[in-house]
Amino acid sequence: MEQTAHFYLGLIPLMPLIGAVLIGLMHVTTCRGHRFPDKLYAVLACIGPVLACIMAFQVFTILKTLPVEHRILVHKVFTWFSVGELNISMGFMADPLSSLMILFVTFIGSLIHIYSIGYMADDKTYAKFFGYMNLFLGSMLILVLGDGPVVMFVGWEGVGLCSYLLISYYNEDSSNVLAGNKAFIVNRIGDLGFVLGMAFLFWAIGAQGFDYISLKANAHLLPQATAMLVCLLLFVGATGKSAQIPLYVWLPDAMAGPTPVSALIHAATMVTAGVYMVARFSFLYVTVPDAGEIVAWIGILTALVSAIYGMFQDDIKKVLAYSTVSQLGYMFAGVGVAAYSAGIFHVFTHAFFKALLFLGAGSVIYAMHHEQNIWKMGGLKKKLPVTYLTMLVGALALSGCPPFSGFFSKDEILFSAFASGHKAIWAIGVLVAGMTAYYTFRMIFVVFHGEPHSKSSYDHAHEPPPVMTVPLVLLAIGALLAGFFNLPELFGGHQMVSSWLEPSVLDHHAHAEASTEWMVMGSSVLAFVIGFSIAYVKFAKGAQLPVFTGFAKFAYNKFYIDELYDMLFVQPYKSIGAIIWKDFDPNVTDGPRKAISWLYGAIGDAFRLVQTGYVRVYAIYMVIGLSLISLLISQTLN
Amino acid sequence: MFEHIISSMIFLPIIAGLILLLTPVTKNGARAMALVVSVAVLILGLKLYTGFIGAGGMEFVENYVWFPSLGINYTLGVDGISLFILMAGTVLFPSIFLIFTTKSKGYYANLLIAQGAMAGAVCAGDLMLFYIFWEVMLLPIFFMIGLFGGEGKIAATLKITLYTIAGSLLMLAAIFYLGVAFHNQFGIWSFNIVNMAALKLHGTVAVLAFVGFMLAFAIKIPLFPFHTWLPDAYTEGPAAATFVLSAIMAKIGVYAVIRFVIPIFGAEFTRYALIMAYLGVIGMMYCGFAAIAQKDFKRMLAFSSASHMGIIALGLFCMNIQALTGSLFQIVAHATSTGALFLFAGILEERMQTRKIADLGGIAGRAPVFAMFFAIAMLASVGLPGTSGFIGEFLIILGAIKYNVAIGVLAGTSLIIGVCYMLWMFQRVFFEKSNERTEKFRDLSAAEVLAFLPILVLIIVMGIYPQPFIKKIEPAARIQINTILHNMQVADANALLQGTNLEK
Amino acid sequence: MNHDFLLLLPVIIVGAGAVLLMLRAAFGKLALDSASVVCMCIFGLAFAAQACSALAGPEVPFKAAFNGMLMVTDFTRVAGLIILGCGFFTAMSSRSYFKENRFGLEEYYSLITFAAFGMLLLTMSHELMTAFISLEIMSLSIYILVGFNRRCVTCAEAVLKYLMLGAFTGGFFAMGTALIYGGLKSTKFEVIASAVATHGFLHTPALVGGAFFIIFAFLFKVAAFPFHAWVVDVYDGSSIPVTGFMATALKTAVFAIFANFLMLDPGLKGAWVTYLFYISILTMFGGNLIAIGQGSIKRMLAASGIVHTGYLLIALVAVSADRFTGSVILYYLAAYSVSTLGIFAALSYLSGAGEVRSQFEDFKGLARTRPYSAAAITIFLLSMAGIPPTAGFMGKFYVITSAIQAGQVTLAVLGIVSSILSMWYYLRLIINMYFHDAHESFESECTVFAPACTLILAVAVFAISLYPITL
Amino acid sequence: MFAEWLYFGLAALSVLGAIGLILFRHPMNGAMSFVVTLISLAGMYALLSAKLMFAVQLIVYAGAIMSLIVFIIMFLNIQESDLPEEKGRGLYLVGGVVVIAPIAMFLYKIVRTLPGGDTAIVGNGFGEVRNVGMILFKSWLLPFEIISVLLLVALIGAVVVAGKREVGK
Amino acid sequence: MIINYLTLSIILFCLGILGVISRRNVFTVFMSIELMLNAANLAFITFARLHVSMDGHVLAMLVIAVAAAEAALALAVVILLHKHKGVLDTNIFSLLKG
Repeated sequence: MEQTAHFYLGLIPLMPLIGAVLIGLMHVTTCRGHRFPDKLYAVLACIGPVLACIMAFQVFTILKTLPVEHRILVHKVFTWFSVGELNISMGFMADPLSSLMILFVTFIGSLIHIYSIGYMADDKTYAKFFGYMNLFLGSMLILVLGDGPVVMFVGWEGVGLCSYLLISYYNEDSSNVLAGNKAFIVNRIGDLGFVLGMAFLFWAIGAQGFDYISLKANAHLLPQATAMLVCLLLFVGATGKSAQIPLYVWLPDAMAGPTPVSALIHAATMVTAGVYMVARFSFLYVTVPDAGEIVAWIGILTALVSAIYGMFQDDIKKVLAYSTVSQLGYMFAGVGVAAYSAGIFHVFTHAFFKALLFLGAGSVIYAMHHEQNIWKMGGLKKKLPVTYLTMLVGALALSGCPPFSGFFSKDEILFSAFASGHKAIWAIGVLVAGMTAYYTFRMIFVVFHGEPHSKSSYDHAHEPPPVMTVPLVLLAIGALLAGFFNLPELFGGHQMVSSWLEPSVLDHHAHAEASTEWMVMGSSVLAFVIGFSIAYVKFAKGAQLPVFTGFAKFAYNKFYIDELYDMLFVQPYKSIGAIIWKDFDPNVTDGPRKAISWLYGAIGDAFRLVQTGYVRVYAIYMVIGLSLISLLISQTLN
Repeated sequence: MFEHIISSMIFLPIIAGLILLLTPVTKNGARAMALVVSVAVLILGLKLYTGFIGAGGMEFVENYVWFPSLGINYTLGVDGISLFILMAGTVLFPSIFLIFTTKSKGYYANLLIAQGAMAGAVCAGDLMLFYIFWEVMLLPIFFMIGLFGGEGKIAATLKITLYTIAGSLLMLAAIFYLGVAFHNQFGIWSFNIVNMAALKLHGTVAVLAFVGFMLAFAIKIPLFPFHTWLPDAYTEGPAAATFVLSAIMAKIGVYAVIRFVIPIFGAEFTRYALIMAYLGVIGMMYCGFAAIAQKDFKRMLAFSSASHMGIIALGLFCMNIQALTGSLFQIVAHATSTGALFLFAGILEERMQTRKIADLGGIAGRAPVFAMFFAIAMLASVGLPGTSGFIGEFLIILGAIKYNVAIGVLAGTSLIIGVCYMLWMFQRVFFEKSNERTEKFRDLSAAEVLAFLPILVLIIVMGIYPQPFIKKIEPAARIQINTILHNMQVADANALLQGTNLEK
Repeated sequence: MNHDFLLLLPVIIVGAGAVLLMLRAAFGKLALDSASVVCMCIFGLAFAAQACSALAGPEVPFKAAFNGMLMVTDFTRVAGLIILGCGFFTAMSSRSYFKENRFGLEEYYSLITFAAFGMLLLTMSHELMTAFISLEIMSLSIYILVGFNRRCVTCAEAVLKYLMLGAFTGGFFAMGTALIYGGLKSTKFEVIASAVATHGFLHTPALVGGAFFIIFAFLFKVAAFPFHAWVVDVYDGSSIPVTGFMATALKTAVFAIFANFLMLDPGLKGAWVTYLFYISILTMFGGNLIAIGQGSIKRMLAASGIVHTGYLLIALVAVSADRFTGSVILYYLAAYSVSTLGIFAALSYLSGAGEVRSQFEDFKGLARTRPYSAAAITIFLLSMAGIPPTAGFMGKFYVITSAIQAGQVTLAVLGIVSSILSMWYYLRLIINMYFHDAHESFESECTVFAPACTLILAVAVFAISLYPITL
Repeated sequence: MFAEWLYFGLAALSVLGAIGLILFRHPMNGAMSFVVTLISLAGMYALLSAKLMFAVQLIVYAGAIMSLIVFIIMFLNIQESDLPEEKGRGLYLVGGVVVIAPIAMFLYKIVRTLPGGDTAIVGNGFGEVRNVGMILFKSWLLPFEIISVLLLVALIGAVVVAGKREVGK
Repeated sequence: MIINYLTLSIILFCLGILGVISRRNVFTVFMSIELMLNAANLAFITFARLHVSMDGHVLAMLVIAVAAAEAALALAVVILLHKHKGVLDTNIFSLLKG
């Protein structure tokens, strides 16, 4: 049984990777000649994720049969590299945390692959898209299954690369490529933190083994200051990947990629890697609560800021993007207050409803011939009923309407924050919950209700094919029911997810009385109701594109943060480069060499003058030389 | 032939090159001959590689007395340090001859001579022999850039030649000094590297000799601020010359530091390592910044290469096994990735007749294979995990952190800096809309694909399964590190001794 | 006496040959071309004789003849070999040279042979007056060779400068001899050596003054700073083969006698080391700086000759007078001679009628039309620049190592710095030859002699470098 | 006593002659002045008991060499207009004296250290042809022989450099 | 007394040097060189008297021979120069320079 699981562990990431390589090779070899049929690619592309999903389920069940304290399976494939005390093996580890992650990653991944078959049908480089998608999934699985930080980093960077490739997928348009570049570069800034964190961690306790099991065992040896440093550096990595302040700027731009990409990468899986990583390193974070505090605050502030942005966006995907950032903020608030299982549970539910929302948006965009501005839609309810209904489920889940999945997971986080004494965080969280409800339903109402704003697009709009709608429905079911997996005891649930995750993460259990719990829950529901009501009042009857002024304009322009970053980092970087190249390098660094060669030439010319050509002058040189030497020799005599 | 496998690897190409130069051969004949010779060398190299045990010492040693009165011997051998640089050259060279088809016979002859000389420099076990090969390997580059270079070729040639010769002549003075010092200390003449390690050097002259060596190698690597010859030479030089310079010759500078400076000038090395490490990391950042400002893709790659060399050099000076092994690994990784990039740049230049980034665009759409290959090399160059570039860079950063946190953090920024200019360039050259110039871009031919395939396979294999390579490097690196540690202990002990004396 | 005769055989062959050539020329019985062949034969024969005496000569290397005025040692033998080789190759390249420059006379070869005769004697001289007369034989022959082209005003100018300054120096030499005679009652080297050995050098001021003037004369002949100024103009003015001969054989001969004189006793040498130290530095740098600005190849080579003198002076400073073998100096001289003669041989058929091609620019694109000649010139230049694996490199290697060994680290480092400075003007010619397009075809109606000479010397550059020679 | 006076007279003459040589603008005047020096020097040789050299100086030097020089000067028919202008001659002379002074001082310093000795005429055939000849052919044979080669070379030189024969047959 | 002769020799020698470096006339210059040789000869003969050895006489004679040979060549060169330029100014002959 365990042997099978080991076997699967190695195979799970390999499945999509093989698909990627296969598709890539087929694509490259045929790109100049006769292409293979798209259907072949579609099938090839889906085999990997689906097989991985099945195996993930197998692993999950096998793990479940094991006693709680033995729910760790490690499969070391080969020694990756080993230098001195550093010994890194290419190993995969399944424990409750990672097995849960791979489960929904592969599941949602498979669904999105299937969805993409329809969505990308007209694309010229169909195979390339699936190659990238499979590569992404493989990398994501390495990230999750990696048995140590270095292996995780492989997946970490791999997903970043795929994100780049897929964002700049429509690469003829330079703004898409720029968005891709931005994503990659910002992610790399985070990666620097990750690498440095790893390095410090290694030199502190990594010599005995640099995988999670050994690290966890030796974590107590870590000095407090180092632990703090490592936690913060790792969190820098997490802010990059999971789009938190200050590195969130790439995610909205990442919407330039095809919509299934946004669903898979920028909503369901990759962006949650940061949360996963913090949960993974919970054994470190629990030793330094201050670090967790910072994580929580960054998270909740990100949630707030991006919720504000989300309220003023007019691109359907941007709205969802900011909502993603916002939800990620919640997750970090959760893991920050040491409610790791709550955070991960939100990752889990969020994956369903956000993938659903993105795919729904994809359907809308597909139907509207790649129109993304919500103010050019409107009244699509009748044209796209399935999409409308499924998206409505997603919206309810996102905005935390009970009993949809989002309600339970979000509430869990807010409750943990409140119960652990982070009242300010909780308060902001509640506020953000209201804002979430507002912008989510603003979007739903503007897109699906009211009158069509663009008659021609409206007329051509039609429901997408079943290959796209079936995944929507499946996801909607997930979004609806996922919350019940972790039903709080208050409702007679057993917190299945939390207890499942128990061995992997070191949860800090905040206990509170039932009344407190009811109060927290009630305030969340209240926030949802308020947000929903405002949105209903303003947009349900149809609304026009508003003109933003004052704070709204400021928020619409995202507080000019992009411009600020451009001014603070990008432009200085470019101008330093230009200064170095144009002025500094030729004049200062190369200055001594230039001076020497100038001097060399000048002296050479000067010496030409000495060679006057007059023989008498030559004789004079000789006599002067002689007389100088005579003077000197005279001194030595006597 | 197999008893003298290294000699064969050195002199087969050199003799072939000379024959090409001295006999009237057609262009294609020359290329065919060059290809055959380089493949023959490759076969010899593979034989050597498979026969290499990797216990840390010299293997395949050839030793003959040459100038007995001065103790100059014809000594050759490989260990874990030299093996991979040797192999990098050996593996990469056939590719050049497959790719560049349009040049004259002098082009191929020079390349062959360069190959042989570089193999000689890497395998030489005698300082004088090393120096001879070290200088000889510059000559083909001199002629390649001067004969086949771009518009500013003469200035570039002069700059690189004078710069590097100035450095190496100072090293020559230091070599002479070492020889004499050895004679004074032991009563016999010897220039053997192993013997040299027994020298006890101290005082100002030792520092000067150390500076002489370091200067030569710093210029070759090139270490900031001695890099100013590099952009011109790399840009103006023909693709193959740039390739040879960046992929192998610069690495020989790094190699030489490990081979000569560490064992012979251990005390000076440990004393000045921090400065060198800073120079390395500053060079990395400096050239990285300069790269972003380039409008010429070859020059950009030149700066990028210099930037990476800064990191590799840094690895040398961190004085721990991780960083050193990382450097050695990165030497090969960088040889493959940057070498490939320069070859791509050469193809691009040859087909597009331009080096301006602004003139290009949309090549990915025209030539997907070319774009993919380029992307792989580029990703390796920016150190993406799964490619060869990551392992070395990671190890170096890891080691740097241990050595000095500030340096380590600065070294880490290479993760960001490299990716900025590379992506920027990739966007403008390969993405965006094609123009009438790039519209006609022809994708790689079968021969070219064949030429690049080994390089790319190497990039991936070294990224995914580097341990077999590291296993051969590590023992030799460990010996060097032990030397350093020993030196440091001695220095500490001396300091302690002096301290106690003062107290008394 | 037999042995003495054997040792002197090369000198006798050369002297007799010179007279023979002169006589045949005087009676007009000899064509110019055959004169060159005869001349080559003479040098070849003498070379063979010298080589025999060097390789399988008498076991006692020191042998006095003519009242102790001549002495043959291994040092003089090898120096003689170099001189004879230079003569041989000069005769060889002259033959081609005179195909295009039609001022050749049979006397030319006779004078070269006479000059070589003087040089051989000079190397062996063990007495000051003999040395003076040998020096004058050599110098006079060379003066005439310099001014051989009577129609050429620059040749006349060159001979004027050379003769005037040479004679001026001769006056000092005579005065120096007189002073030494006054101080020691003898002009023989042995007497000087024993006087220095017993009393020390500074004990006899007349000896100091005399030695000073004599050393000055030698320094002048080898063009050491500040007695160097003539050399550029004279080399420029004389015809190419003569320049080559002058640059190599003359320098060899003078350095031989210089070393012989200086190494008589450590005390004698020790007194001059400081001066030679500074002079060698000044010579290297002065030569380099003059060479930088030159546009003419001959002038550049002349100036680079000054630099090489500087290196040789380093060797003189560095070698120990106790166990003097002179091998370092000889090796350097041989290496320098091979490459210099080679480049002049190449120039002698490439420069065209009336030496029209003399500037760097005139050789643009040579590699395109005459690749082999360009390659040979490149080899010679690299050798002069001291790039391995050429002979010049090994020469520099020996010189610098001996300097370091003698504790003259400063000198060694400055020597290296100087060779860095010298790279540019050597590379400049290579760059002109290779990296520019050809403006002309470099055709010449040359015979096979000079190219063959170039080829042999190009091979020799590597041969004497790579073949292990035990010094 | 007489010898001393003679010495001073001759010395003054020779120095005057030498000064004349370097001051006279026309070489002919210089040559004539130089002959005075040479003859005075011959007298000096006589005072120093160098009987043969006295004769040789007069015959070979003052006689033969100088006549040759004078002959050539006359042969070339040098006019005033042919002569170089030499404007800054005075400056050169003064500068030259300054430059040469150290050499002169040095030489004088050497000379002073030499043992003194009287200059009375030495008898016993000192400096006479026979004795000098004996030494010349016994001890100085080689220089004597090679002098002939030197003269031969000079002969060829004179022919080649100044000869009439046309070149390039 | 000997010192007087030697002093005279030095004076003549230095005047010879002076003549060489201060005059431009070829003849004067060559005669100045002859003067230097004569000064050397005087020294030889004085030293011969000092040592009462006739080697000095032989040496002086040899120097005279050398001087004669040099003079012969010098005059030939003078004629050559005169043929070329018609003047005897050494400064005129400065085509080779720089």
